[in-house]
Amino acid sequence: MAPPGTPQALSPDTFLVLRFLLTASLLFCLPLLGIVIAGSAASLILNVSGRENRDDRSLRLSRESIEAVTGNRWVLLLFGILPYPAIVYSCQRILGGQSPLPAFAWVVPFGALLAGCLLLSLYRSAIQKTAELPPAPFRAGAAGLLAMVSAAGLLFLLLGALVNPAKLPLIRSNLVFLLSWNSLVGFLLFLALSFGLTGGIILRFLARANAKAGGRDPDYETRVRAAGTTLSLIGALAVPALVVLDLISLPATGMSTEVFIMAASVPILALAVFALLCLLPGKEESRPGDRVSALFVLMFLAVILCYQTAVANAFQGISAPPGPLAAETVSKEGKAAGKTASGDAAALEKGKKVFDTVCSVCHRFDAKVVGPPLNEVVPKYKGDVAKLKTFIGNPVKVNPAYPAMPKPAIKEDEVDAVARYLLSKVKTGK
Amino acid sequence: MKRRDFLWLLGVISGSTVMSACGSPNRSAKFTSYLLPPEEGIVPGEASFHPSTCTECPAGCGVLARVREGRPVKLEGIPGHPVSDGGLCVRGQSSLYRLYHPERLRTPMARDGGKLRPIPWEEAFSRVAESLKGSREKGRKNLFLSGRTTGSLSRLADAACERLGIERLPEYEVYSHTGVKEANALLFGERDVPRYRIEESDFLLTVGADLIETYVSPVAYTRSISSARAGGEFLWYHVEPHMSLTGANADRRFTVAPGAERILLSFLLREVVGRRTPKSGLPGELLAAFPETTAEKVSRETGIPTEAVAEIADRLVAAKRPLLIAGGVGTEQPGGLETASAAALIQYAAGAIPERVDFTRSENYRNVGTLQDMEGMSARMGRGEAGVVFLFRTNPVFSLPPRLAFRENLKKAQLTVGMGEFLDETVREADLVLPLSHSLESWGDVEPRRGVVSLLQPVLPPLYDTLTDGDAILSLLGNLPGKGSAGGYRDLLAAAWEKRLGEAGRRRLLEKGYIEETLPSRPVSLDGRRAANGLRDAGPVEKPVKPVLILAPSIRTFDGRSRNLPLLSEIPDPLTTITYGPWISVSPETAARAGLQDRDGVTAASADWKAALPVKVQPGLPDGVFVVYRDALPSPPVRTDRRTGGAVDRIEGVGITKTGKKAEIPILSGSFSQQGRGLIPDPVHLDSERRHKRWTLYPEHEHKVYRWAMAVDLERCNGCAACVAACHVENNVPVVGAGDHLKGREMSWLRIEPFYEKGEVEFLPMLCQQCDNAPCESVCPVFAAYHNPEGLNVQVYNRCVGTRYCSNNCPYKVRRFNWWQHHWPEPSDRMVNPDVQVREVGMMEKCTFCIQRIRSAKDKARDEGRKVRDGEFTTACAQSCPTGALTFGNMLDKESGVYRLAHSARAYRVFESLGTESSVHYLRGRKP
Amino acid sequence: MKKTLVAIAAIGYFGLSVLLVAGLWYLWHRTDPAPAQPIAFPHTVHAGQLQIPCTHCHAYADRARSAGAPPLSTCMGCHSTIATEREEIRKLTRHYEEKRPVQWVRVYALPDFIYFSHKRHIKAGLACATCHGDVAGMKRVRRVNELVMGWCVSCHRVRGASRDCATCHK
Amino acid sequence: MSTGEGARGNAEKYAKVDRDVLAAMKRPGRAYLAGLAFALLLAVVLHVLWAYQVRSGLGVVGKMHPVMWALYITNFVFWVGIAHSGTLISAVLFLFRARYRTSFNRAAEAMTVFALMVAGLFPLIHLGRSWVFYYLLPYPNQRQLWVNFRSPLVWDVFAVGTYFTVSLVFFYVGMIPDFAAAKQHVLGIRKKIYTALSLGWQGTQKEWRHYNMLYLFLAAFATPLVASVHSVVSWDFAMSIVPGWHTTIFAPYFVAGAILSGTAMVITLVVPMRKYLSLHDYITDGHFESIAKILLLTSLIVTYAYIVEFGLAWYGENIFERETFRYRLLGDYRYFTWTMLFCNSVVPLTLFARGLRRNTAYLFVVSILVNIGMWLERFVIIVTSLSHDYDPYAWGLYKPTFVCLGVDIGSFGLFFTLYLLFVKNLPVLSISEIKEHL
Repeated sequence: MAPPGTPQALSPDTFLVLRFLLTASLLFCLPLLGIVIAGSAASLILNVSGRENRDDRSLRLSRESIEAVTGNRWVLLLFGILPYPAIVYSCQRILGGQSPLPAFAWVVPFGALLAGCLLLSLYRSAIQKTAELPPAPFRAGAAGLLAMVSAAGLLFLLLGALVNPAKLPLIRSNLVFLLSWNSLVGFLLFLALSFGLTGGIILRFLARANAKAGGRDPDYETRVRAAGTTLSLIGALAVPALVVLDLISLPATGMSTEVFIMAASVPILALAVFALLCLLPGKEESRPGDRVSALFVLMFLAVILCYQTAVANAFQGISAPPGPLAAETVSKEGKAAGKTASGDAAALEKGKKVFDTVCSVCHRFDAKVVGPPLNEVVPKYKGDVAKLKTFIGNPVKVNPAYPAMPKPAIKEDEVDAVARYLLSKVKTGK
Repeated sequence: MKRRDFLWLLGVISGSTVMSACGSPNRSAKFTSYLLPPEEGIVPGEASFHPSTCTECPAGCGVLARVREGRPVKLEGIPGHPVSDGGLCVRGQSSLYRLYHPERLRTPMARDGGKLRPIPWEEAFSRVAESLKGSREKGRKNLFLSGRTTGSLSRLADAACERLGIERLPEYEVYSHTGVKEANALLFGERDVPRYRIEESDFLLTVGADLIETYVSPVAYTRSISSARAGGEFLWYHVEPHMSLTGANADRRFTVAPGAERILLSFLLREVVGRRTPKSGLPGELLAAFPETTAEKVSRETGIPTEAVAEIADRLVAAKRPLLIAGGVGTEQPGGLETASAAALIQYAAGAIPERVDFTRSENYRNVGTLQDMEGMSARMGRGEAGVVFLFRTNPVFSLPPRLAFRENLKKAQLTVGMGEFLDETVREADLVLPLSHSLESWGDVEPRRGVVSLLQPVLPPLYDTLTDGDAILSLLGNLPGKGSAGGYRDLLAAAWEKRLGEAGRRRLLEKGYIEETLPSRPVSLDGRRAANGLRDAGPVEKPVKPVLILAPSIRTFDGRSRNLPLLSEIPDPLTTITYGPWISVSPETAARAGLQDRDGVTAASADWKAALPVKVQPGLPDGVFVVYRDALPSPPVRTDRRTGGAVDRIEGVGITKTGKKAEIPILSGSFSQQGRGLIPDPVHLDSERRHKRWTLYPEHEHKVYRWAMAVDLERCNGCAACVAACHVENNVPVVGAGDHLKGREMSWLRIEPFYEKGEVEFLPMLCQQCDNAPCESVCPVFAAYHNPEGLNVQVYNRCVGTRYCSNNCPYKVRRFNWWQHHWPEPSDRMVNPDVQVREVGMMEKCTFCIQRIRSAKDKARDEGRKVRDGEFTTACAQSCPTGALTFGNMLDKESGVYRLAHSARAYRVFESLGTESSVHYLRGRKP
Repeated sequence: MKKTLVAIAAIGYFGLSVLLVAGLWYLWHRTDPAPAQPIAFPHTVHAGQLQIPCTHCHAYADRARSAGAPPLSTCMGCHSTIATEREEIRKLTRHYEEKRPVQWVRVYALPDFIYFSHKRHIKAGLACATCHGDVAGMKRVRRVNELVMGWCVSCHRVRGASRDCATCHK
Repeated sequence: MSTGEGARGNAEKYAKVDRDVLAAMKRPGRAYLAGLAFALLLAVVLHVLWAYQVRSGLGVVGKMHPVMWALYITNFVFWVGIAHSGTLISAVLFLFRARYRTSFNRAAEAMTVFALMVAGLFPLIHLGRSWVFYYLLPYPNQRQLWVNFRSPLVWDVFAVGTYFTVSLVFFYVGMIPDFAAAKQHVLGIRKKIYTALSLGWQGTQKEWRHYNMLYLFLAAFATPLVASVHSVVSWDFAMSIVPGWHTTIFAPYFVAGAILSGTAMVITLVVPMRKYLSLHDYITDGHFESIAKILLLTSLIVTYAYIVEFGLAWYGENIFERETFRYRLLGDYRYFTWTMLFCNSVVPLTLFARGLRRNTAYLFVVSILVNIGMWLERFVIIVTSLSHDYDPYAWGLYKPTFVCLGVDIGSFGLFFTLYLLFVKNLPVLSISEIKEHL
């Protein structure tokens, strides 16, 4: 009955589980993905400029940043990539058993992620050997970055579909409809957050810069501070605007007050970051890195929760209802009419009509609804039309288990017709 | 907050997108559930039709009221109705504006201290009762004056007056047709207007009778003329002293010197009697009253060329089934008696009675009195003989000449009770104002023609605290019935119908809205002596003093009673295309002599009267004759024709002088000439030789199931503008008022363009041509104008951003732009058709062949699993057209009427050479 | 000095964005998808447990353009005897006796320039739930689809229904 | 003299150029401020009136059935036309290596950009429902609707958009070295801004090489736009079937007209600029003479176009066309038509006289007249054609109201506001090029 693409019935608790699974895995996946993208990007740029104007500090920073963001590659794999299947699984289920996308649409991002990781690790090992990078590994790094970005992009297309289930049938008919303003905005938001976070992480080098053997290196410190601050500021300034755009582009069905509250919290956090970096006095001494990155992680959290609430709202109420549908009842009537067309068909027809319009509200033949199932009570009359008519005509409370039956607003002949109909139905057995 | 206001606050564009992201503004609207299920057959949101009768003028045409959510939103003629047979005139179409008029009386009012104050009904009637008593004691006479009433109401009024000792005066109508009635009384002893069966005749000569505008029953005559024409051999000559819409539509029109009609007719009479076979025995002494003349002399007197006079005579003599109708400006004038009698005698002599001139089903004007009667009444009131004076649905103060001093004399009455719908000139003078319900709120019946009963039934509960005519009169008798229809007059009616028509008849009346009884035929006999004496005693006819100003009846306002309907002032007068404001029509010669142009202000003055009016130069108007429509002059100084008692509907010895001031009157037409552009080509295919194979860059539209098209028969179209009114009401086309009209910003989707070529005027209905290669579509940047699969140029109002390029590029200039946000003043917003969007400010709008009707017809057809049948439905304009000039249908259906017409040799399309491939086909020229 | 300026600018910027969020919330909230009704009618009971077919109360859904709200007499048909003691039912009875029709709050509303016919959609075999969602499962009816043009067009596109503008635009 | 001296001499010259040109950017005088205030006032008037119009509906402007376009579109075309000579002078003359260009190009380019800004405003103002203007933009939306690419109005959106982008870039790129020069002469926040704008320009050989390459490329890229953009604008009319609009000559006719009006406007702007900023050494009468020649040439082309138009109407047997042009010459708007012919075709002929060409005062007057004439040309084309088209019944007369007049004047205010700000804040002459040509 449900049209192609509307999600199949999904028991609420399964849905709940899926939602939180999705959220959790995103919480792992996205930040890591983000810092890998932003960090490697930063590293690549620094590397170029460093080589251009013979500046080994930038080269050092470039090395350290890529090291930092890729960290231990196993960690990266574990948290950045392994959650992916979980995401896919939950998306699949939420989108109604069969996914709106062909399989490759799921595989490609995964492949991209893996490839990205490998290429970046190549780049990383190369840069660890020598700062004067030969073109090949550098290109590898760039390719890796590209792969990562595209993977993230595809991921956000999926999320876009998640918050707007009304579009699913369209998407099935034509993949172009996967594009949505929301996913674009979401992706930009993701990038902004990632850059901010990476900035925070780079700022954390300050500590290391001084801990290094050979005393502190002020030039390097300034360079780090410059790079880190720039990145986090970009993030902090971009985020609020993007959040507003995000709310505009989210479909109204996904909205709820919670969504707005969480969205509102993001700019405030961003303001905190800004204050840390530009306004608070004596920042020269302080080590803002940790706090900045913490704040950005919080923003990530808020945004992701925002999304998962939106998904929840969007899917609320959308799922094939258990109750009978108009169209179905119509067809049912058709069939039934076919069955009882015998004997004094006219009378029975009329009786059936009355039954369906008046009685059927409270009575089923084989089920206890408001009134008792007719298959139990009607036989008591043993085919005595008159008796049944008198009851229907002005009913009295018989069974304490049920509320008293109201006097139906039907005419004498209709009472007669419906009585005959009932007896015929019950006698002949349903 | 509406998006526009938001923008206004910002003053700049930004931000509107944010608003647009959110749902529609009326989201938080309430919706109500009935208490009880609506009765069978009525489905909320679907229209239902209820028969009733139009009371805008005395003609009594049948109307079907389309009702949505309990309020009538459109009136249409009842097909098969003995009077109108499905047609409805411009006034009838507009009469909804009367029902929903903001200025309607809402409660009874009484005058204390000069001001009118609301009072409850009970008090009103008690006042009436006591002052009735009082006047009886004082020995004063109580008077009851009403407009023309027929059927049960008239009888009830008589009964009531009888009971209460009130004298019921002859009814007062401006167009009382006294001349005709008196003549018939004189000759045949029938003081009434007969029914003319034009459809039976093969030659029609009309003398002054404005059949199309107001004469007795315009829709009926219009229909029968067009059916006569459809019959083939039919000729219609018209003789009139001025220029009227009727004249414009006759096959030939002759302008006769004012007052000289009788000379022409007496000549014709002798011709007919002398030459027509079989000879008809006409008493000699009677014939003697009509002096022997020759065509030459007649020509000299009347100003009609000799050969023309001869031709008319020959036609009249030769025709198999001739018919002559004299009336209107032809008979309501000095010498009208002779004119009418001569006409009647010609009818008699030509054997038109009783086949074509039928006194059996005469038009029920017996009770209508004359101007003389009004003089009497005014005089009596002046002498203080009047007690309580009832003024029931009549407005003499507006239309009576000042010399009667009617208004002043009213004051001398003990109590004046004004009963009507509006606070018009007369009701304003009354001491007691009793508001009456509109006929669409009332039970009742009318008998416009003897033997024809037409139903009045309420299609909505009364909007205000008003009483229906019947209930009001009943309440005068003291028993105040429950409001609305329960009890009172309704039961009385039921009984009356039962008695008169029988049970079956009553039911048929209720369901069909009319019923036509079979009447015993009344033979008429000519009493020669009495007639001859009568004519002799009438005395000599004084010669008219030229120049003459004729108070012509207007198709838009009848005798002025409809002038307060907003829509009617919005629709241009067919001949002059003037919408708002009075004007005086001047003949081209006079204008040339006085150096007058359109809009020049002049003062028209006679011995005892003067008025300042702007000029409209009217081609076809004879020199020395001016025309002002009746509604333009309140209380005009008309004389009483002592010989008939009727009014002389003209002012003699009128001179005009230029004031030099220009007056702003909206003349909608930019040019009364076709400028040689062949909009109405002659011969039909003016540019057919210029037609050649066109090729287009775009693929041809393919129309699968439907291709809607329209055929307009210019021979049938008489410019009566009923279609325009129908379109206005059906499509929620706003009434924008004089200000915008002066800027040329009228909104009507359908207009009728008069073009004057060599003294003849032809009418061209211009609506959206639904072009196949529509210039408007290709230029719209947002696809608001686009071509739909059924060949319509749909305008998606809500997509329109208002670049107005489409209108620039439309060669027919049929697109209308919403310069303002238009409002329907409460309560007229209730007549808005819910099936059509009310366009917002800044949108372009236009005709789409009543797409809402197409939609519902298709919906119905789909339920029944078939295609829409030809003639199953039609557009509002085509439906209302009394002449059947408009035919709408599916071009892909080879059997459809529109297909046949569009492929006839008479068919052409306007600006064919532009290659717009329009789907409105015009038909011109008589059938080959 | 310079710093305060920067501070003000910053607070201005971030504050503005917060305000915008609030504004959007207001706009969204004005069209609450699950409004409170004058009488808290539980579809969960009637359509859910009792499984009364939609068309029993919304009688015109398959016959006319508007599905129509049930006349109170329909409600009273049962509730003259059933659950009469409940507060909501009392409200209903009061309405019925005082002949005051109930003013329900619209959940789904189309702008008046749109022509929409329930009949056509039901006859095309659409289930009520396709657009209105699982009403039987909602204690208070909630709008599950914003009736925006894109949504309508999508379905028409997928099902190959007419996409002529004049099909829906008056 | 020794190269050293020569070098020193050059250095002095360069220094002088910097001083003189950048002197323009010193603290403004009273006259300037007064002018700016006045222009600003007019600009505000424009917005107030626009708001009023949005509030109460388009009825407040004089437009009517059948004249649905009038002053607003007139102004749109007018301003787009003004924009043209900017590109012509800077790009085309650059390609032709016309040396006198250097005195005008910066002013002309600025004029282009600002004129386009103003022009871009009018299509929005003239919309009946400007609050849904975004229906006109082709972007993927939930309605799944696109714009009608068959409609000339959509072409406009693209044409003007492209043109604006390109001329803006061209304008900016031309100024980069000058910013670098300027930043040494100013202090405070302006210094910061110029530094940022100069994109760290150092004037190394490498930079100059790249720079010239880019500039040449941009010039080559902008040149065809001169022809294309105004052709597209002209098609707004030529693509319709309105008699008086529907002619093939419109594209070249409009382009010529545009250049004519644009050149005139350049003179109108530069004459006072030169006087007020005392740049006589850099903008000489000779330069003006050359510009005047362009003016003369284009005016001749436009005159030719007029003749062709009327000629076609005369010889063609199309009654609609004929009536339209008869109406133009003898109808209700005849005064406008004759003024237009006088200003655009007769007055410029006087420039055959060399003396007049070198007389800046006279040129100034002529340029004003030509501006008026060209504005009238657009008005006449639009209004007369519309008020007398096919169906005689629908003929009508258009009268403007204070709203549209106010908005039009306001648009001038907006333009001059921008221009005056430019004069004080950016180098009004291309310093680097002047140095080149020293």
